[in-house]
Amino acid sequence: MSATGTAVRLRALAKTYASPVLRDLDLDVAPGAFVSLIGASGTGKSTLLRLVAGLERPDGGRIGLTRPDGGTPRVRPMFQEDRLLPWLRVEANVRLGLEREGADHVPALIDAVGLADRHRAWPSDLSGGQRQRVALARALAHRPDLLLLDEPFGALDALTRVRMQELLEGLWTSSGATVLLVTHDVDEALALSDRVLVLAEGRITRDLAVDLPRPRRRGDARIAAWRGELLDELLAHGTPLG
Amino acid sequence: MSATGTAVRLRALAKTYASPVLRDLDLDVAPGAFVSLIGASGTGKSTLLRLVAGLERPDGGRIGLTRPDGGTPRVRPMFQEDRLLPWLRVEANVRLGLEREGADHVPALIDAVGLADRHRAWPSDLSGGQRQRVALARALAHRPDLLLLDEPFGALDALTRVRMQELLEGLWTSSGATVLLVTHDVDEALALSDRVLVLAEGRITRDLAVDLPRPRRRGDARIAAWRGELLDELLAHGTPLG
Amino acid sequence: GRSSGGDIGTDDSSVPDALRYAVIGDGTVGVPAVLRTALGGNDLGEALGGVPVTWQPGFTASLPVMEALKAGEIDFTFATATAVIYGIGGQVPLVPLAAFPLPDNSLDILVPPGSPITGAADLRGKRVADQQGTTGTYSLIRYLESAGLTMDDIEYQNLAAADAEAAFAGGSVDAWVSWQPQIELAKRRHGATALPGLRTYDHAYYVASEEFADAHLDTAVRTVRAVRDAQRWINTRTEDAVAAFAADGGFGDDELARESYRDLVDARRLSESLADERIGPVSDEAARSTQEMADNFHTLGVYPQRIEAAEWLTDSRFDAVREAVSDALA
Amino acid sequence: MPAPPARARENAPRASVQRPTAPRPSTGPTPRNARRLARALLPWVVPAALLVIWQTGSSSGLIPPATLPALSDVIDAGTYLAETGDLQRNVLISLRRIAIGFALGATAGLLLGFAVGMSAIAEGLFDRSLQMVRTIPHLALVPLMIAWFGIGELPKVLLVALGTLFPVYLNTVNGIRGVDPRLIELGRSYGLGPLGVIRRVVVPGALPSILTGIRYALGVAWLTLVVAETIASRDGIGFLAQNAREQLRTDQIVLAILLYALAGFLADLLVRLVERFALPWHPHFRRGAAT
Amino acid sequence: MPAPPARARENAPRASVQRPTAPRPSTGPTPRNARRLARALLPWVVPAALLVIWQTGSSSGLIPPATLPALSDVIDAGTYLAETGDLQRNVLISLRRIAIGFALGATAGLLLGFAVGMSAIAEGLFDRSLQMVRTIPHLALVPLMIAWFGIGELPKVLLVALGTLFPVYLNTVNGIRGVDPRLIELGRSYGLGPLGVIRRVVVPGALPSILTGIRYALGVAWLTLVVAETIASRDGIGFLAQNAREQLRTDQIVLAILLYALAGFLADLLVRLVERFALPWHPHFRRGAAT
Ligand SMILES: Nc1ncnc2c1ncn2[C@@H]1O[C@H](COP(=O)(O)OP(=O)(O)OP(=O)(O)O)[C@@H](O)[C@H]1O
Ligand SMILES: Nc1ncnc2c1ncn2[C@@H]1O[C@H](COP(=O)(O)OP(=O)(O)OP(=O)(O)O)[C@@H](O)[C@H]1O
Ligand SMILES: [Mg+2]
Ligand SMILES: [Mg+2]
Repeated sequence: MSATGTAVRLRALAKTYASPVLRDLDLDVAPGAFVSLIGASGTGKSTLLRLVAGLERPDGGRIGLTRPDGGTPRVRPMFQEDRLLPWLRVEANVRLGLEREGADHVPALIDAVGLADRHRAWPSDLSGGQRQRVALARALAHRPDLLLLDEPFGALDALTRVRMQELLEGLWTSSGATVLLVTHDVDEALALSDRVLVLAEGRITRDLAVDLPRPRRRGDARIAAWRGELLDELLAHGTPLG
Repeated sequence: MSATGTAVRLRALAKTYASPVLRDLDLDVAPGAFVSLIGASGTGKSTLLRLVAGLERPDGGRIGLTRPDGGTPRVRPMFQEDRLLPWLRVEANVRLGLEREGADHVPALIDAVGLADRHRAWPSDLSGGQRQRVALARALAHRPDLLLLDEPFGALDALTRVRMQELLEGLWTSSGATVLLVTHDVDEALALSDRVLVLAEGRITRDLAVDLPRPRRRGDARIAAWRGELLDELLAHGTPLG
Repeated sequence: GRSSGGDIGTDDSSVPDALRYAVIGDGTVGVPAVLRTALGGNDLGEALGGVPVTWQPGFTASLPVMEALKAGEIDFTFATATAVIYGIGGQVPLVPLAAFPLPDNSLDILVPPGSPITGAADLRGKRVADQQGTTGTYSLIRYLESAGLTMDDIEYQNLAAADAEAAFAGGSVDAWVSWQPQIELAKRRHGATALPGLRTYDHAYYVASEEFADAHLDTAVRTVRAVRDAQRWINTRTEDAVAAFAADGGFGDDELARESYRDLVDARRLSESLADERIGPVSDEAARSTQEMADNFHTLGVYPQRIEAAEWLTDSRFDAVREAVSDALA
Repeated sequence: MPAPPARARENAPRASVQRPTAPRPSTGPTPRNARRLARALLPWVVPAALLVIWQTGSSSGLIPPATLPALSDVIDAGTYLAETGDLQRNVLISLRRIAIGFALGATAGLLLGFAVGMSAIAEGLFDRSLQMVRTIPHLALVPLMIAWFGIGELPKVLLVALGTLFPVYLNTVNGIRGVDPRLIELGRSYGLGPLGVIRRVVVPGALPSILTGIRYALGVAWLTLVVAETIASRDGIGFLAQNAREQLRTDQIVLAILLYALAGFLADLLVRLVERFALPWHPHFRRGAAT
Repeated sequence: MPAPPARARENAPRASVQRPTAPRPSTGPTPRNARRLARALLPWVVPAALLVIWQTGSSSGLIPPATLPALSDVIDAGTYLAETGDLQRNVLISLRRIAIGFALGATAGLLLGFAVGMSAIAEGLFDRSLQMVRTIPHLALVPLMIAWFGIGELPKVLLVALGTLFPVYLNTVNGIRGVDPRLIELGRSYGLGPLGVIRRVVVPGALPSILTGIRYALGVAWLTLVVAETIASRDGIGFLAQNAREQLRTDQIVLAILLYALAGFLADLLVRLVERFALPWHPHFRRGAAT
């Protein structure tokens, strides 16, 4: 893969809908880092991703995306819903936005997400997890410099999920892209990322560096400790249910 | 709650799309039981739920739903996607299908899923997890005799998820309804249900009775053992990724 | 068909509940205007001995009136010879009450100012507008004949009068045949020239529906007489008539329309201008001219069948009608 | 995720190296008001430009009156008709016919549209027949209408009804087919009866399309009225136009055309209001799109 | 979950006490073929019934020929015109006018529809003006069309184009507004340029609605043609109808009406074919709904 890690620099970022969602948020992500973002439902994780992707205008603050080589970074968000185009079959959905020449790897990718035998299916004929995997394949197919993933494995069973995590980790390692992953699974965050961020009350309230070698073992004692810490952090700010 | 548990009886159930999804599936669920269904992505969990809900015609076999008192059971599926009506606000979505008189508990339910302050919002203004909680509230509001839940907590963070599980368990206990829960989280299945079924190759390949008292502790040794067993069972049949 | 039905008006004539009188246009000028507002004491209701009259205006020409007649919605109307021919062919249950010749200068053929066309011979290869199947068509045929031409020698353009004016003004046609009062108005408005020698050959009719004529012949005939009297009044008291029509909105705010109308009445050039003195029961002459026209339409392919108009018009089953009309107008 | 802005104009640069702060223009009231004013005036640019070209063309003699009478002449014609009361009377009579005919036609179109959209049997029975009747021109029907329904108000109103039926019908069917079948399934599973499903799911989902049909039908009603008002009538603005045509009054013809355009404007305004009121959830009407 | 069946008829009992086996009727070929036959015949039930009522009514004298000529008379009229070659010639001439006018009008409608649907500025500039022009009846425009474009083919074709423009325009705008904005956002985020977004997202999403517009426009083209063919024409089936009316030839009037219905049927068939071909993913066309 030919991606170039992209640095993300957020300063005093603010976004308000009916009430403030993000306020004065600062964040720096190094090129090529794998950063996870966790937080209670409705705290603004998706909003943050949409702001970084340029899909929403901030009400204040600055967003800077810099590629070390000075080029324009290629950003690809994978949305929380699958957003498959109903009128394109699986393979055409994955190819979306790719030139014909740049799409040689698409069949292999469809195979990697386990849908080789369904590549001619219409999206409406797929199961929920299958749809999510098509969306994942589509995001990966673009070899982005900055990959924004919004709960990409939420509809997958435990085993398929592990396979998809391995796929993502492998592509990230070989490509050098920056990855920003929103997840509600603390273990997943700890297993995959260099840093885990906790979003609460409109800010990053915790920034945990996970300096473990890869591949990581689930049973690691440090992971268990961090797990407890992160859950406590989440608990401290309360869920929307009080 | 006034629900009456409903017995589910499936015999030689078969369903084929492009290729066979379910074949010769037999299942008996006792009235008032809480049964979880796990299985790899694309094995036919949603299809099974849709068949039980009468939304799909089987290609063979029989489906029997029996309420002990002889009445017609009230079945409510919660779909894998949220299926909120875009033209109804949160509260109206939850009230859908309820008579005005039978909807007194709706505000409390909206409060219980943590959306009291968003009850006038349009669905398109909600976060993914918020939408899922609206759909859950809607399914619960009907006090069904048979509740069919298709990955109802997939878009929720760990803490919100636990709250929602507690809500569901509480309502189930007080109502006596039968619950059929599809989940990809083995821990969730073990924490909530009386029985855990594994669906693979079109059949129930494992039927595990979880005879633990409630509320259950996460750390229980038996749970850990079952967990391993279930994951092995899943692994034995392979995921779609081989 | 109905046209071969029994004799008309031989049973005792009864008094109808009402008379439904069809009016072409909005009925603010001409005979209908006089009768409707009892100008100069010409009160149709009174002339009919108190029979109420339902005025049915808004027809665009006498052909659509035939449709209404066929549907049984109309009892009495003016009709051109063309309408009568088509009515016979279309098996419209009508009874010819009276006929009168059109003034032979009731048509004009216009050419734009400065046009090199000065007579029939110059029309060869030119675009000539006319509404197909009308009095104008027949006159145009005869006009061309006078220079040894046929319809094939010109570029014939079938256009309704209103559309023809737009085409004429826009230079899309080289000549335009139409009838009064529009053609005179257009002539003045565009400063156009009328070519000499165009004549009118046919007759016009007053007709009733078969059902009405048969049951209420007396009322039908009285209506014809009232029409004659009204036209008489217009022709003699032209200034009063035109002033009354204008007051009724007959010419809108169009001064030119009013003037040219008055001049046309004075010159007896309107379709009904001769309905005062020359009106009478359907004569052999009227039948012959109408038959000639029908034959011509057939020969030219304007109308697919040959209509035996003369035979139909002079059929003996209308004997009682002819007699009653001639008595009433005497 | 919330529904994002739908318009190409809002296509923000996707990944510029530095994306500057974009404070909403809600700081000062002046630029916002100016923008609002511009937005309100924009729709009038084209009509105003046409009127100016027209009048200057006429007064400079570039447009000969035979091609198009001067705007001032047309206004004079209107003033005259308004003073005599003819204009108002004719407009009211036409409006009455439109109202009755439209009510009949739209109701029939909706009922047929729902039947065909919801039931395959109704579709099999009626759709093809309606598609065939649809192409029959009103002008060609006039003689039959007279033969069947006489020359009173009935055939006029029926013609208008016939004209409005089809756009409402077609767009209702299209709208119903476009409703997400998963939402219909949801409604059914949640104990809504067939009527409940229609009321809570199908109608709201098909509404944008139905309103397009109604918007179009309101226009067609006027088109049909002109034909209908050639049936033995001496009132209505269709008659006005027809009569003007017979009397070769180009100024009145153009006046009638302007009146029709005005009717179109008002019909459009009405439907816009209804849309704003009935579709508060629709992304197009929520994002404050151009008025 | 996969998109479920969309139709009320498929509303299976939701929670019967015992739901019996429902083996698909795919066992024997006979019942399936019978069903297919029934489905193919269903659309002809209404037209056939009408024809039977008509002919028996005429021959028994219940329907007087003044109200409606006998079917056999109409067929005779058709045979006569076909033998002289008039019918074929007129139909061909009308078809040619339709083809050119429709191509012009539909293209303009699509272009304007996309401009207005995709850009708020274009909406502001054009939408109101178009909504106003839309209600101007063709009949009222005829004199102006003659004054501006003469009496040749041009005004006829332009009238047809004008008639077809608006339904295509309105339905295109409606279709574009109905496209899920999240999918447009997706297209943009995935590097499709404005044209790519239109081609891959907006066009397919708006297509069902656009096809409804085209379907309607194909009908309107015929309606307009009748008016257009009153302009100095001696050919075309509009002239045929007009001429028949003037000659009070009810048989030919009805013949023309039947020809229009046939045109409607063919236009409908065409659009159905296009729909089947262009919307393979659409739930309505996938579930084997009535042909
Ligand atoms: N378009 C909108 N209009 C109004 N409120 C909105 C809109 N979009 C999002 N919100 C609100 O902003 C908050 C943050 O939403 P966001 O989608 O970013 O949450 P999230 O962290 O992704 O939650 P989840 O884990 O449930 O997906 C929520 O309370 C949501 O209701
Ligand atoms: N309408 C359909 N047409 C064709 N194939 C279908 C259809 N619906 C489902 N399938 C296929 O049937 C299989 C079972 O689908 P189902 O949705 O039941 O899976 P699932 O167990 O719910 O998976 P997931 O966990 O991913 O939601 C899948 O392979 C799917 O692609
Ligand atoms: Mg989110
Ligand atoms: Mg599923």
